[in-house]
Amino acid sequence: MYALARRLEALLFISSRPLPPSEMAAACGCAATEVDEALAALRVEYAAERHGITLRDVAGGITFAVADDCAADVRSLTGAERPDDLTPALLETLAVVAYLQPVTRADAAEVRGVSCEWALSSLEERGLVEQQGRADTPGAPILYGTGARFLKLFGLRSLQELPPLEEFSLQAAAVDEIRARLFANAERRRA
Amino acid sequence: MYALARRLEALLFISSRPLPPSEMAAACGCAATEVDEALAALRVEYAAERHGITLRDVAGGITFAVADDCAADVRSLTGAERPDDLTPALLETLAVVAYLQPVTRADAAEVRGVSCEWALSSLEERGLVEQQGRADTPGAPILYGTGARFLKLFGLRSLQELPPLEEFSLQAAAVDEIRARLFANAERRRA
Amino acid sequence: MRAETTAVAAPPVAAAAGGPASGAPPSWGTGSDVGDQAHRSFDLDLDVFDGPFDLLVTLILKDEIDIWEVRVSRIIAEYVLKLADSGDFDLDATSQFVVLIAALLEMKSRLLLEEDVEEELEDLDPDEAAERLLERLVRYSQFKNVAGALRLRWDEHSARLYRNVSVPPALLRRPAPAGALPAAALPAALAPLLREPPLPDTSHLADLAVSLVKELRRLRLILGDEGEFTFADVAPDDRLERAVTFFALLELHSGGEAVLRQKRHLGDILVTRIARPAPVAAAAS
Repeated sequence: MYALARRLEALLFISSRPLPPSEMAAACGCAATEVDEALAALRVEYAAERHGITLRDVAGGITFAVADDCAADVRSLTGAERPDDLTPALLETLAVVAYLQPVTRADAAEVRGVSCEWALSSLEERGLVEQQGRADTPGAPILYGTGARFLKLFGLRSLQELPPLEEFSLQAAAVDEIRARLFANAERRRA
Repeated sequence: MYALARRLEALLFISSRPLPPSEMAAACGCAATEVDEALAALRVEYAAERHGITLRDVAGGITFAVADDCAADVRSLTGAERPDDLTPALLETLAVVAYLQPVTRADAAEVRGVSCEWALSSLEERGLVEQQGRADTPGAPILYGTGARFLKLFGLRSLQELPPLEEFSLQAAAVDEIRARLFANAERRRA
Repeated sequence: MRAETTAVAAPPVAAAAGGPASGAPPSWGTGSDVGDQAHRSFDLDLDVFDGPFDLLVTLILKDEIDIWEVRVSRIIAEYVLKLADSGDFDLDATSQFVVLIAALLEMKSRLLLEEDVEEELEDLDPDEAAERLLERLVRYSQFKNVAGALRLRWDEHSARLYRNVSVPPALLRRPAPAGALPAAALPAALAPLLREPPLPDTSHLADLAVSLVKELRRLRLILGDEGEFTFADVAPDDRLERAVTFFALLELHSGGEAVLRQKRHLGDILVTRIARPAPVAAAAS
């Protein structure tokens, strides 16, 4: 590539935010038209599938981003925890959220009898639990539920496919009954 | 570029530290030899002056860096300053730590003939020297060594890349001259 | 020592000695680059040396100096004379001179061989002292030369720009392997919470076979018959019942019916009846 294109490439590489062409022109001390030309050359170089990174136009400027088909590798490099590596405490919390959703942190803690703060944030980090708005109760606590990633991990097409709690002859749909049962038991354990 | 080279390119782009090839192989789920081949292709692509960024082997891995002739533009964009210069006293102390590590403050002082307290704490502040535990000797003095930042700032792949200390010995003629003068003085004192 | 010795410009070891041996890789350059400092009297750039060995090597290579015979007072006198002659007071140069003198004094006071601080220099064989000093200077010079080589690398590499941008959150999550976990694991995890907790076990509360009143009655009978007994004699096997027995003993003690004695810590307790004065006698007195 020619000199100015290389210089812009360096700017885009190092910048932590999208760069407007005007800023690049200022940094390189050249005219806007020259920057536009050099950017065109860069776009040719980084056209789809030529590199592992691509140029993206986002609000406010241009930025390098990981090519979509390389994202999975990056995730397995940077991802801290495997989503399918769940401790019993995490699985229990996930089950509570899955069957009772939407559920507040306090609900989960009450049902399990222990604080669920760490478990919920860990599940959220793994993308298995998501914030789904706030409850219409005092303090407006955050409501948690499961999303698409949860369904994929457990091989479910929808929440309707959650296995029934057979042992208790409860259908997944009978959320209210499960909820009532869980809270009654929690009450009794506390007594 | 072919698929694996593109995937490694994405990994190298996203990582904030030099990546050892073994980590890249693990992230991509492929063999070390495949990674080596793909890296060779990447090195051809990013050979000098082809791009605004180049591949560098530092601190135990591979990483992208801005090409030297594009650094000025980047600095004018980001306002990043060059690191403060190192005085001879700091360089000398750093040389002692780099070669003799792990080394105590007293060890360094013995080699240089002056207290190294200030120099060591200044090097530590700059991240060039790190505390690496304590010596198993009376008083349990702190042991100092160099870390990844030292390698990165001096462009070294590893400590093994430091040339043998012997290569820096005074030439025989100089040693002879010093010896002759010292002994002449000794002679005079005896007289 | 000659007066000129004070005119130290501190040429670096590498420059004075011809740099490191020619075996070093080219990228490592040739030692210190500070040798080009002009040799000007008292114009001492303190950045180029930082201590006795540095200074010493410089002095030795530059002049015939005998550190043991340096008369610091004379150097100072020379300097003051020079200052008076020039009629120009340079604060920087003077403060550097003071530091230089301090380094010289430190050098002398340490006798250059700090492992033998106790040993008076006069007691040391001059040849031996010279040999040991030589060893240390040679060793020091290696690191001085390394510092010069590091300087070249620093100039080349330290300013290099690496990317340091945090990873977008979307790229922080590992891919979720489809169907990696069985859905049945979910109800299994929830089941323990859905089971009714068992009623609390209160059976231990009904185990008490003895009452304090009954035990007191039993002990009073024994006390009346025997006049004296030990705790071991009367105590039942059951832990709880033994506690009741012990409590009854305390009751006897506090009621003035018996005296409890224990000869040693954790030893057996001897219980002795107190002869109760007849109520009639008490009334008569």
